[in-house]
Amino acid sequence: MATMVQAVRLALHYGETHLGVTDIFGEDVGPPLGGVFTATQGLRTAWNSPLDERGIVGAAMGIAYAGGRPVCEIQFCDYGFNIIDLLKVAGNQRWAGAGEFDLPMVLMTPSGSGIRGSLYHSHSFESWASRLAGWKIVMPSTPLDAYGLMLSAIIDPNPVMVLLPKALLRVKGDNLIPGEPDDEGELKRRIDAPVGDRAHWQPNWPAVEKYIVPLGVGMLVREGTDATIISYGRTLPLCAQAADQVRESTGFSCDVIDLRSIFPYDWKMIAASVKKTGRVLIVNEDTEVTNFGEHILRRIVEEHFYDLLVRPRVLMGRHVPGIGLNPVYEQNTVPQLPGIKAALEALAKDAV
Amino acid sequence: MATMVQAVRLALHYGETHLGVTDIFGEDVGPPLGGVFTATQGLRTAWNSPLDERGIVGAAMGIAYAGGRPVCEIQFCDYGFNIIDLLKVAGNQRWAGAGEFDLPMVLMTPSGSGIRGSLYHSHSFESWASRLAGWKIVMPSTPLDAYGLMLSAIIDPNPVMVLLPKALLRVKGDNLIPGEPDDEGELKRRIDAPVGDRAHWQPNWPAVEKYIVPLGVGMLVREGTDATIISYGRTLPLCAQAADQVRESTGFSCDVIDLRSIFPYDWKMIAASVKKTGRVLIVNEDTEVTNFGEHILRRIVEEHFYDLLVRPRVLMGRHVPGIGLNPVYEQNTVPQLPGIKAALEALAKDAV
Amino acid sequence: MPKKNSMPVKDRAVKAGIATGEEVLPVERCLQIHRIMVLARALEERMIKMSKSGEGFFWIGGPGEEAFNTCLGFQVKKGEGPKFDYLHFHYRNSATMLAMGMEPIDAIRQMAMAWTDSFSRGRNFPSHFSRKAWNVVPVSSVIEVQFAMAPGTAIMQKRHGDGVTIVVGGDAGAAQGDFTSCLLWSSRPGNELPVIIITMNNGWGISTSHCSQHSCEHTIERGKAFGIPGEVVDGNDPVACWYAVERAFRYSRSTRRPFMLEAMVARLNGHSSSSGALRSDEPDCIAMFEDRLLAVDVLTQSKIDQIHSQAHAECDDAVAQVMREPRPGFGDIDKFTYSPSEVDAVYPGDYTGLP
Amino acid sequence: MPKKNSMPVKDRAVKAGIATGEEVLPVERCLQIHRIMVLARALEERMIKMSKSGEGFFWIGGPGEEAFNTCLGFQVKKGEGPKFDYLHFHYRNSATMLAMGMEPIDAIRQMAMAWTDSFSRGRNFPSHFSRKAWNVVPVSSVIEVQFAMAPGTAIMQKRHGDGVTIVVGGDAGAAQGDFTSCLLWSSRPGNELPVIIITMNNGWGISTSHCSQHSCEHTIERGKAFGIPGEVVDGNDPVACWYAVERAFRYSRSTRRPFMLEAMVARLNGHSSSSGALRSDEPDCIAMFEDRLLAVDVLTQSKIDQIHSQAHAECDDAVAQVMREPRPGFGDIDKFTYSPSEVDAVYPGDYTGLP
Ligand SMILES: Cc1ncc(C[n+]2csc(CCOP(=O)(O)OP(=O)(O)O)c2C)c(N)n1
Ligand SMILES: Cc1ncc(C[n+]2csc(CCOP(=O)(O)OP(=O)(O)O)c2C)c(N)n1
Ligand SMILES: [Mg+2]
Ligand SMILES: [Mg+2]
Repeated sequence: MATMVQAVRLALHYGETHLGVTDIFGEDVGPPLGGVFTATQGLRTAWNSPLDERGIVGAAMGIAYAGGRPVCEIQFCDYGFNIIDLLKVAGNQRWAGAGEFDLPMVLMTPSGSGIRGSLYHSHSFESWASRLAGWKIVMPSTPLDAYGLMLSAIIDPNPVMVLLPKALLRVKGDNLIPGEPDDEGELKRRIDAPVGDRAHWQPNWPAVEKYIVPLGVGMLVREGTDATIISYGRTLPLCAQAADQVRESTGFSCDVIDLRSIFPYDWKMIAASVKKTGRVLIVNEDTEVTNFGEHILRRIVEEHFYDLLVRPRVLMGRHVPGIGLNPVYEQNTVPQLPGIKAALEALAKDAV
Repeated sequence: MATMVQAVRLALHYGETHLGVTDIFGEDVGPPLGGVFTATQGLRTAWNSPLDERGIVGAAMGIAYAGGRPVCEIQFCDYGFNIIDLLKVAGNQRWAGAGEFDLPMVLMTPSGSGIRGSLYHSHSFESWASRLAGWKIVMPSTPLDAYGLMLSAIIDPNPVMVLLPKALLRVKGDNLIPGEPDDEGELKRRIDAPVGDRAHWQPNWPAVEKYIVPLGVGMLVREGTDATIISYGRTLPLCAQAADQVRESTGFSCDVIDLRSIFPYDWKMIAASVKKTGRVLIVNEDTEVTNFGEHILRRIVEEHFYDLLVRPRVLMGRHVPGIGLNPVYEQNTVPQLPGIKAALEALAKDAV
Repeated sequence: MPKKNSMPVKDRAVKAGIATGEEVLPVERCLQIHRIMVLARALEERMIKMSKSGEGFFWIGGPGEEAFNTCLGFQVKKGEGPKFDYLHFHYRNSATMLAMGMEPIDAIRQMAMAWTDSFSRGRNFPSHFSRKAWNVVPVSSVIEVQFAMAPGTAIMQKRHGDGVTIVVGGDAGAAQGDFTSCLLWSSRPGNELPVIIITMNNGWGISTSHCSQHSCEHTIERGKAFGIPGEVVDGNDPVACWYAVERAFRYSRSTRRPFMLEAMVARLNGHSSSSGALRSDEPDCIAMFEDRLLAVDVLTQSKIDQIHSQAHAECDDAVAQVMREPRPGFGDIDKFTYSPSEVDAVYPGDYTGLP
Repeated sequence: MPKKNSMPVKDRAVKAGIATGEEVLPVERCLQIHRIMVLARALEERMIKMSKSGEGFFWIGGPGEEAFNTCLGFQVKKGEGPKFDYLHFHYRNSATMLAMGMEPIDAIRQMAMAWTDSFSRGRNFPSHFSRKAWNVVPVSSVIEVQFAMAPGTAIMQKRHGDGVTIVVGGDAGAAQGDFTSCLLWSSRPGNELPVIIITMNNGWGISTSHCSQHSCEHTIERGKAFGIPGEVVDGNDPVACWYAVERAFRYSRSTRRPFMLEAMVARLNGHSSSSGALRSDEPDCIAMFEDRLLAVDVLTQSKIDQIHSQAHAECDDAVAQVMREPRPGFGDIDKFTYSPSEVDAVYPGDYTGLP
């Protein structure tokens, strides 16, 4: 099965061959490297930009204004903090400009911790991004979803941000992307650039097919009756694991919702599950002051306060200036499996 | 009584004469204008910078590193969205740098709606700011608090952001600043620059005194027993008014907390009041997705869920790309008195 | 780099006109430019009045920039899509829009915050234009961000036909990094872009003088390190402006490379209504042009007066009409946030509030 | 602008040394520089080994920049506060730190993420220095932000004594607006600042070549529009570097104005451990310098070997010691967030978690 980074590459290939993508660009996105995570290797329309994030976003906006369909990359979301004004303009231009122009641009960027990235390769971006009205924000947790969400991001005529969980980029999926060769080794041989000289390398793309994960639609990755876990990105598989272990050991069973879309989020799915279970655990790894998970909690409290059986819980990253390099820092700064399990067990024990 | 903008000016004067402030700067901060809101008129250390917010924050950091005590201004917080990376570095440098350097810098900037500012003079900044670990963030709602918080911001050896509610900048206070002349006209004659030629104008500063509003300490502006209202900035006086009107008409009485400090916030005051009343209304005007008020709600739900008698409420600005110029937009985008009153009345009516 | 006098000889010789140095602008062109300059001024003055009368709130605009802006507008290759010119304006370009064919009432609708305002539906400040049919991308108040976007439209243009991108900003704004981004992205080796980078140098950023902050007198000097040619032009002289703009267009359109233009202009009504919109005593490009037109008997004073009063009347009528037009209502707040999407389950049409 | 050959005549004449053109570097200085260059290289190589052995994770550093960085370090006016030089480094300045007197073990502690790491307490990547006693402000990974801060330290220095600010970045990073901010803020008329603006031009930003993105070969060309003089120097030649740095310091220290330096350097181990830290075949400044030292019999091969093995031994010993030193613990996560404050009711000391 494809890894998430291969899935993104396949989606971009589909985008430039079937969906009109004109430009895939950013720092080190073009040949020879094809992206620091290899997401853009071998793509026909990929090119290297200057080391200038403001120029990257500005160029994407200009290309989109002029009828192109750009996918730009911010190399790490950690380097996207000097462009918030441009992102705001991209998000408000249609509203402020009487709907004259569409801005069909995609911004993709690796987000979150898990690659021993120290301060500047461990940031989360979704809480910041969720504040950008006019944008749509997605964050897959599997390769197949990455493929389907990337296609939606490209097709949608509005600015869409694709946050790629750094920690999951090299993780393989459980499902084939439609058109993906069955054999993993074959996929690798066909689309991964060789180490060393790549001057004459050409990918041999498999004929991947259209597969859409619509924006605003979550995925119920576990079904249960006793509690609702809401997560996405790096922490999603941990939540699923925790739910499985707790169910195994205690019989306490959970709905585990992979939001997939941060905005718009799948409120129907959340609401239905909360109504059913009355117990809520929200998990993400962004910092805990003014966190997107707190928004979801607010919606739940606002609309389902009287459906809540026990105190709802939110697990998040700590409000500290960064994630340190020594593993002790990361382990204790952002949610990990033991902490998620403990929170779930506590939630299960709360008396009604 | 001094207006808030006069209070800020007096505080900066006290800062440069008593607290070692070395540089007050930003776009149009120096002579002849002394700031687009007049906050920096007549100050000895005020100077004009290039039109470059990144340079402004960078220079403030450098000055602070090198033993100065800078107060820099971002002309409107709406123009502070290309500097988030620098603000993050300012907030993390001590943590990341083993505590080698302090960074005693103050960043002040007008925030929020209420001056018919259209898209780019109506933004709120506190939700973004609250996410900046390593910073302290304050937002006064009265001239005296503006004075006392500005002094604390200057004295504190860490980066402190002073958000000044645009709508309240020209509003007079109910209390004299220590050392302020009793006569309003006199204050104006002494410290407001004349309209027209200012080449030879010099302020005649009153001998204002040290007055500290400590960071992290809220103010209970109304005391009651039935509900807790938590707000700050422009919406705070509206909350106090709403509380008064509802109390008058129904006898339903509220604690009204003026947070004053966004971070660190006065959790003790919030917790004590929520425990007492069991009913909560949080009001601010920042946008409603991933809003600082949602963080406060999360803390309340986390620690006082079982103390809550009824569903808590949060009133915020709408998640739209901006605030339009026609008054119909602003009226219906951010909380106003009627809406706050209605929310309070609904909270009062909720059955226990 | 184009030469100053590269204007075809016939244009210079065959027709009488107004001359600056060796450059002669034909009479008809002068009259056309003059009319738009006067109309632009009348429009701005009417909008300043609106900002004081309560028919509008905030005013910002281009009195003092009419000569250059008009010459620019007349020479734009107007149309929709990458085969035509793209325009990334700042907030003082109303004369350019009028020269391109905008009706004054369009600007007034925005000033009056009417729902009929086709640029922003009563949402944005005046002179914050947006018109897809003419490739005028939305103007934002954020100084200089247009310079980050301009290379993007030019990237597309380089692939289709001979359109160029025009980006305009003030002198103080050139301090922002985005100005340099524009120079850099427009001059990538082998990927040079057809961008005309324009600074309207009025010597001020609100209350801060250019010379107090900038060691270089002209922003075009910044282009040299990037191999970008440029020219400084007297923005009060429509003849000089016409040919400077013509040279810039010719160079960028034909070579597909960037060019810089810097117009030295006046800021006749101060920065904006926030600083009173008071009339300054800087030179007035319209009065100066009229002196020249009078001197060669191309216009009489009474004809000039008539042009002015017609322009004012047109603007007054427009205001009167706009006052009768609908305003936005409560239900309009969300509109135009999103373009309809076939892949969005929550917002298949427009934004409709929280999910 | 300082002249290339403004070195005092006596230095050039009285002592034998290594010459580049007319510039001669005395033997003792050469040996001192050589020793630090070798030590810096040994340190980086040891840290690369750590990144592969699991004693550390990520490596980034300065192999190839030793000649310039060493010459820079020896000439810094080292001390604390605005009367001394301030240093805003990028992540390849370990040789500068060693020349200033840093012990290799200090760098290794950071590489090993030890609690004894005085630069970041095991939090930051290697070569992210921070030392208040030497005015070395914290290095961040965010490319080019140091260029926005540098004018600030220089503003203070201009008021106190003759200290200058040194800011260092890469060639690709000069594309960021902050590079221009530094030029602009350092050259405000009447407020010129003593900043030495250094580009270490290795021709690459990760995998992207300088010449594919930048129309100007040298970033110092960007200074001209701001009236900032500058010089390009062969960063592989310690003699040329020494005098170029000397001229830059002399100019900035005495005139209190900015100066630009661009060192053409190699990137001997690629960008970082993420790209394998593999040895490239670019010219090696140490080997080249040793050839020159050997040629004039200042050093013998066996002496050179001894210097290298001493340097390696010192680094090996340091690693061994650091491996016995404490690591950060769970309770250390909040530390050093806030400086104690008399006006903070919640955090009078350090940060202690949510209020
Ligand atoms: C990023 C940003 N910072 C600050 C402002 C506030 N502001 C509006 S206009 C202006 C001065 C602009 O001067 P200049 O670029 O010379 O243009 P001019 O108004 O003189 O035409 C400032 C500081 C803004 N709009 N955007
Ligand atoms: C703002 C920012 N964007 C992107 C990166 C990722 N990145 C790290 S180093 C680098 C290349 C830097 O090239 P250059 O400035 O030439 O310095 P060099 O590494 O060659 O010394 C990039 C893109 C970053 N650290 N910061
Ligand atoms: Mg100007
Ligand atoms: Mg480089």
